[in-house]
Amino acid sequence: MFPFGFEWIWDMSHLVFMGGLWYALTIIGLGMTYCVIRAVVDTLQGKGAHHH
Amino acid sequence: MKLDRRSFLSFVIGGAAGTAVTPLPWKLMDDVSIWSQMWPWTPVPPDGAYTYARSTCTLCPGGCGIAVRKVDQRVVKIEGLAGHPVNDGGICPLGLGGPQMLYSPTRVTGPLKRVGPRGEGKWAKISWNEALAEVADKLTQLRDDGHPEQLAIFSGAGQGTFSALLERFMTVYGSPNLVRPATFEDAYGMAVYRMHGQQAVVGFDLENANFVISFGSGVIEGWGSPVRMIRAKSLWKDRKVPLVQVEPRLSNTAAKADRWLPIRPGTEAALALGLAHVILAEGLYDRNFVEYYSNGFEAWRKMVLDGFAPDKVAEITGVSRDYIIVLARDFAKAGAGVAICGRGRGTTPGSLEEAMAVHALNALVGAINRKGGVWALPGNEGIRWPEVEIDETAANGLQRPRLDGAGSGDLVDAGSLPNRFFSAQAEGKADPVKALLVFEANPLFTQPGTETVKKALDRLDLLVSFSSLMDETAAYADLILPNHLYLERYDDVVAGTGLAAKVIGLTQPVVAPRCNTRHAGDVVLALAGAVGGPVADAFAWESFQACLEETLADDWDALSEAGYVVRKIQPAYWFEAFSTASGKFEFAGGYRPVPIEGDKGAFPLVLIPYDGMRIAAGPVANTPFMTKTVGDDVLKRQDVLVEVNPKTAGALGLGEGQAARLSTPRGQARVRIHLSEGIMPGLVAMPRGLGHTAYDDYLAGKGVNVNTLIGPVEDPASGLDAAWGIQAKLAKA
Amino acid sequence: MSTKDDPGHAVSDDAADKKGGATILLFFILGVAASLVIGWGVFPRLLYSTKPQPFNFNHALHNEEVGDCESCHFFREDGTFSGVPTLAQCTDCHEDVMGESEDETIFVEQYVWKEREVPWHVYSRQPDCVFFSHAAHVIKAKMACETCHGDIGTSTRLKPYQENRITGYSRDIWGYSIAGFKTHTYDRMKMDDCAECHEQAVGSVDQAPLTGVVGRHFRQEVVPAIYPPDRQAAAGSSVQTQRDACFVCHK
Amino acid sequence: MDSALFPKGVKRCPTWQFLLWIGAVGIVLLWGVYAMLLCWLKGLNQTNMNDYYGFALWIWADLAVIALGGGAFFTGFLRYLVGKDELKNIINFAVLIGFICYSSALLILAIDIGQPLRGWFIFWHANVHSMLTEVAFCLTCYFGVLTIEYLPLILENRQIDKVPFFHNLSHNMHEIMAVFAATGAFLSFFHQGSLGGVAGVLFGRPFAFREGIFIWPWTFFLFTWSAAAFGPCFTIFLLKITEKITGKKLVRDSTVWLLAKISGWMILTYIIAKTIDTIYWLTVTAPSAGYGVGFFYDNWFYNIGWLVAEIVVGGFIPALILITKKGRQNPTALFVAVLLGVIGVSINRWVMVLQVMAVPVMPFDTWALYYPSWQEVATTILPVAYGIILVSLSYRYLPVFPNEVELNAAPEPEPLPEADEDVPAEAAAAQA
Amino acid sequence: MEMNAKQHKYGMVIDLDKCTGCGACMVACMSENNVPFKKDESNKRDSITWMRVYKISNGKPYPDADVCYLPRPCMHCEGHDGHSPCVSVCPATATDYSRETGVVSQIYTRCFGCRYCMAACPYHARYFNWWDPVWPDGMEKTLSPNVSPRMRGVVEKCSFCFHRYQLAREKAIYEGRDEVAEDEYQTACAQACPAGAIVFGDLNNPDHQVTRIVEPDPHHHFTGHSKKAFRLLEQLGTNPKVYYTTERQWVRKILGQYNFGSQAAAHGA
Repeated sequence: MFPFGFEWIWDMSHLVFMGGLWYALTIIGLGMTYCVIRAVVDTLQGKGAHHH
Repeated sequence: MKLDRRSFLSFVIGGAAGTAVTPLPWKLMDDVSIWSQMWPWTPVPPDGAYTYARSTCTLCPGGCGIAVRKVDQRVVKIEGLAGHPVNDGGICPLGLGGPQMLYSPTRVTGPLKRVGPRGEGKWAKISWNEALAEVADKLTQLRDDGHPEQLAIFSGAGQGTFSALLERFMTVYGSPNLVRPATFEDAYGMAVYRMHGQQAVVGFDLENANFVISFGSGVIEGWGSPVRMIRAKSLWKDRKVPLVQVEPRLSNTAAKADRWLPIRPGTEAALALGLAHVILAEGLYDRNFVEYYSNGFEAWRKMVLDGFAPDKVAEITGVSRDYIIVLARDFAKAGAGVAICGRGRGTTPGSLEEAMAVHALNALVGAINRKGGVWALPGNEGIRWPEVEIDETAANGLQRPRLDGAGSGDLVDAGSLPNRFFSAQAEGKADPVKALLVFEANPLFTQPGTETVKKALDRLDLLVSFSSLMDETAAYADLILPNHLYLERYDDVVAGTGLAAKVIGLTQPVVAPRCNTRHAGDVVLALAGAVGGPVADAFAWESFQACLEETLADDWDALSEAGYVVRKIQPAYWFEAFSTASGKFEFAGGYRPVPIEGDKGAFPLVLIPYDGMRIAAGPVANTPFMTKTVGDDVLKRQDVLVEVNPKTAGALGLGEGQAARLSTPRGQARVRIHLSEGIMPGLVAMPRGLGHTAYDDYLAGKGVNVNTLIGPVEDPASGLDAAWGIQAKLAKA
Repeated sequence: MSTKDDPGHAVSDDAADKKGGATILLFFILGVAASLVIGWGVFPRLLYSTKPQPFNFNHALHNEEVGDCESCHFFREDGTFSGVPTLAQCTDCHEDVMGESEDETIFVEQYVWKEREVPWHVYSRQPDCVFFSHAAHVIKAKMACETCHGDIGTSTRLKPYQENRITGYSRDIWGYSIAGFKTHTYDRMKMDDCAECHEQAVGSVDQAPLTGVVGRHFRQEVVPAIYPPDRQAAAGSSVQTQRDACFVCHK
Repeated sequence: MDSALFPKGVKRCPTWQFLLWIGAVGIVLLWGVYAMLLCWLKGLNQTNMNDYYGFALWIWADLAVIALGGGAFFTGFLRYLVGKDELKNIINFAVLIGFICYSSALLILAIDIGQPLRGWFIFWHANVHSMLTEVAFCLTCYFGVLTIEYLPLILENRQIDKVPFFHNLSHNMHEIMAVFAATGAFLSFFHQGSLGGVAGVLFGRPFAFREGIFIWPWTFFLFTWSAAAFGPCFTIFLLKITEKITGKKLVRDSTVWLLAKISGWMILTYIIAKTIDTIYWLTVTAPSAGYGVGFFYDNWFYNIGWLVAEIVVGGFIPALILITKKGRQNPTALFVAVLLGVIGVSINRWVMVLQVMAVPVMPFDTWALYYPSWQEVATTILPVAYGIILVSLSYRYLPVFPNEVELNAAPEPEPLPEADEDVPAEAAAAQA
Repeated sequence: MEMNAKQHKYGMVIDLDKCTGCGACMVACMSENNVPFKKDESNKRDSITWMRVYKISNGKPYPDADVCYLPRPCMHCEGHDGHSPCVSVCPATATDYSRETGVVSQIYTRCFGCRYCMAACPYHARYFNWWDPVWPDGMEKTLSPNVSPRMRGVVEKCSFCFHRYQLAREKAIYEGRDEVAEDEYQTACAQACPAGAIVFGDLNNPDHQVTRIVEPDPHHHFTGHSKKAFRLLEQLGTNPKVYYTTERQWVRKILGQYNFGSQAAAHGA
């Protein structure tokens, strides 16, 4: 799963497969971090507290 | 600042976030996995030094050499001893089972005394002194009453020193009732006695034969010495030596044979004579032998020519006329052809006339005492012990006739007749036996007609079993004086059932005794000592081992070194080969079919027991591993499957795997049907060796003991059990 | 809960929210701190139980007496390794109390005379699934005992044996540093540590393709050139990992 | 009394009725949980699986729910990437179904493996050549995506939404949902495919083995395709049932018809490809390994009927109904079509798992049939019960169906839940 | 593909005409490899026997019926360049093909019991531990330390008694040798077989008996040159390393002919 894992080999199948995997994980991770951080900021700015 | 719900929540979230960057979750996850890889309840075998100990297997008469693999003092595996004359590295499934027997929970862990009714399984642990005293008292009492003959011994021990020790004991004690389980060797031995005029052990030089006819012998299933026979079969395959298997069922041997010759069970003798007919008619027999070394040829010849023309024989046996002729020619012309008999493993004697017919057939082609033929070997000589002094009590006891009537009347040349012994005892004939010592045997399981045997045992005052494991007879005994297991004791094995050479193997203790057991030999010595007088004097040795070393003096070193010695034996020269009146080979015998028990009307089918190679049917029972190898066409859950021809089953409306009730005049049992094209229509075949009531759940209650469904049929000519089947009935269950 | 529109409220609410936000953040940090203390400090102490050895054994002393490791930890005729000496070996010298150390007395009285094997806790005991050949490492690869066993040979006291409460294994296998750092080869003996060394000794062929034309070239040209003869076959023998095949170290 | 939690302006059944309903389903759930615990504690001897049937009911259930859950990624794909905006009205429901399906699949896998405690080895010690590894990874990741897609819906619960942080969070997530959806689609194309690969690569099993391109057997693409095709059928199927039970109209017909139409064309194209693949396999692939056409269906149970049921009954028929206007706009026909579709894809997954095991391969081998133990059945029903409960809760408390209020605008003013002021439906919708 | 000289390819050739079906190989294997056993082993579909002897009948009616016994260990398929049916599908790299010995290994502690390999193996050579292994009180003493006992929930299979190779190699190293001799590494089944029907050795070594009998042909996927030797399901491309020989035509017919399932009744034993 990680390059330091026993099974890891720097070959095509690993690059393609794990590449795809980490790519997806990164997007999901970054996406969520963005949402959370921005939610925190918004909240501290008092957004979304009440609807006028 | 107040700790409200939100603050708490965020505390928890913070905690979770923080924990993720500590080793806690990850190390736990890892350790739990490692735990799952080494669950505490999965055993880890301790390591140690690996060693191999040489010994000899005693689980069957085969006498194979074994190499016992040990880790420190644990026995973990048994392998065949490479280079051994009998098995050369090969080994059978039973022989491999040693470790599972050694460490079996069914071991008898020490002397036991029955409390409560027989066979109920309630025991009291007693000391060896108490146990010995119990037996000694009875033995002394019987002699004091002047009835030493009321002591009987049933011993399945081989031809070794221990057996000689038992004979010596019975002689000085004064009882003629030393009984052995009878095998085809008894029948063939009697045939040889009648035709050669001497007591001899029969040996077959099969490795050098170039054409073999087997009259139902389980060459592969364990006839004679199993591994040796299987090796011989492979040898034949390489040398293109034909094997013709004559029997109504497609056994493993039949499947391996070059020709399977299905025959009506019980008519084998007729076929043998039919073959003789062709050989005589076409003058293919060994003229030289017949003219110079045989007697009674003309009369016998006439008998055969008149009564056993191929057509007639074909009618009797169901074998095609033409093939009888072809077979006879091939057999006679082969040059080194030999015929063997003894059904399955040969654990039932069979008809004397069958043995004589086969032996005559061998003689006809000159296969007597020649390379690749049948050899008459001198009996168990070699043991030279000081003569015993017999007191009056003993002398009187020995005068009395054996309970089985062997050695007297018209059974003068009979050795031991267990079937008659048990029936006589059961019927309470005059002068029944009061005490019975059972060595290396389990008659309550292995003898046909279980009910009769049980009755016989019920009439005893004292039944003593010397079994290492809790078998049926032991479970029914009054006392158990457990013997060491063969891996824990000394013994000598004279290998060579059917072997054309004498191989003496030494069984050595490879591990210290696991339980509070004693060598049966030592127990016999102790008992003799306790009885005292001349009985005690006859046994000067301080231990069985000492006795053994003295007995095997010349070979002892070689034996303990290599594990075996080979005694090359030359068959006797013609002038000394026969001790008959004529000094020649006597052609004799005829054909009177052995009757079958039961009424054909009520029981239209015939049940024949067979020996399956993955089921031990003798005094030694299956190990869990061996039972595991039994096919699902033989055993399904707790039910045994009987082999039935689809035609027969179809007529009864029975299908594959269907449950059915199998009944014979002797009893009935629930079985399942296995449709097989490999069995003659009208027959029902059931394996021997299943249906144990003793031992543990890995064996007990699986299938049916065929001996409860079949009984012995006495051969009028020999008094031996010649039963080959019993009338039976199958019905849907 | 009211959602009535009231500016005054709104303002104070905002203030409250800001304060609340700060509080929440504070608790968040508290949570993090607490978990770090537990995870790094408390947990490792709980995970291992410390078991005393039956009695102390002085390797250094024995080394002087008998000279080298091999005289007690020897190879058997069949190439297997004897490992921790059995009582029988010890009693060759120790059939009676030698010297006046207390441990010696315990040993002789508790074990020699009672003929009981000493229930040592073996620091280097590997899981049952591991096949380790001392012959291959010590004789063939000429490795020093210290490489895996550390300096125990020169120690005068046996260190306390720490057993993982969950797995039942010695801490020496997983390593003393809870973070998993190691400074010596013998600090840790998990599979990856074996693999690490095998890579250097045997030469890992990670990147090398072993299939197809290239693979054939690699096997026939490269391997014979760069691997010691007895390791050529093993080099990247595993189809799955291109490293040593599993059965090199597993049973 | 729980009315404060309801979405604005909707009507829900009384609490006692709801609890009764949940309780009833809960009993089934507990039965399944009991069976699950048996399997975990006593081991897989609780099942009727054996060495001939290493893969059985559970693996089928996995493949089936994942195929049926395909509605989520495909609808998402159509809405966010293709831009079929109309579908926003059903996307919530599709996501909900997908979430249920995938969480169920993961649960079943966790029961199915012999060493659940080491299940994570499949990630840590991954063998990238194994289709199962690909399945595990994509499955887990995509489940994460579904959670992310489902989360905002929860946060939109009227009470939770009042918490500013959660309100903002869901708001932000909505904004970049397209990114997540795209990732989800990407992952789905792969794991749906690898599920097909699982069977297709078994070159030791002539019934399963299919040729293909590069490392992917044709089943790889057929599985993705079929999931995309039949997933929406399942979404519609459940939608119709939910509407029956609630007695409400929840999604505009136009939306349903659009989805049905797309699904129909997908099924048609898929089933044609599948037919070609089957013919090629029966006439080229299998014979080259020495297996005649009749061989694979030469059994009283596994007869040619299975093939017909899968391709004709479960394939062409629903396809033809759904692509015709009259067909998909007729409520009964529509329902029959989606039902047949669901059955069809389930049969496909069944034969690709269980018949593969049943067919004798060694010359002297015989057909191996198997029936599941009650524990297997219970654990397979478990997800169904769990799904029903989750749908019920979501329907009751979350704004799953944006159009519900307007579609069910009652003629006479209905009594609104107490402590809930009068806000017009439009406004409510606007706030959402 | 040709490997360098040090590479072994251990394989087996079984003479079906010599095999008597006695079952010694099965027991020897179980005893050697710590195979567990249950009270009821009559359901052959959950009964662990690394080496299993099948009983094949010619399907003819009495009296022309005939049977043949076929011992079936793990075939240690090489597939194409080591990608045997089972090895490449294992998601956790718990099974592996070794180019050094040609043995397909199974690491029980790595396996987490997904059973994909069992689904992939057409020979049913792989077995799952449906139960916790239990030895009757005292019988755990028969366990060999050379083979690790398996825990519930993992797959196991024949290893060609690889631990014997490990031990033989240790001995060789100790005696300063590089190579393990033919007789030093023999499987338990080959060693026990009373009929001498099983021959085991290195198919890369022309001097080994197994090679002399089989004469494997590297250019035709190692199919036996000698018309006698053939393999089970060769046509699937599994490229197994266990060969069979027989002179009985009907046996060759059944084993060579593929779609035979319905006709020949087989009984696991």
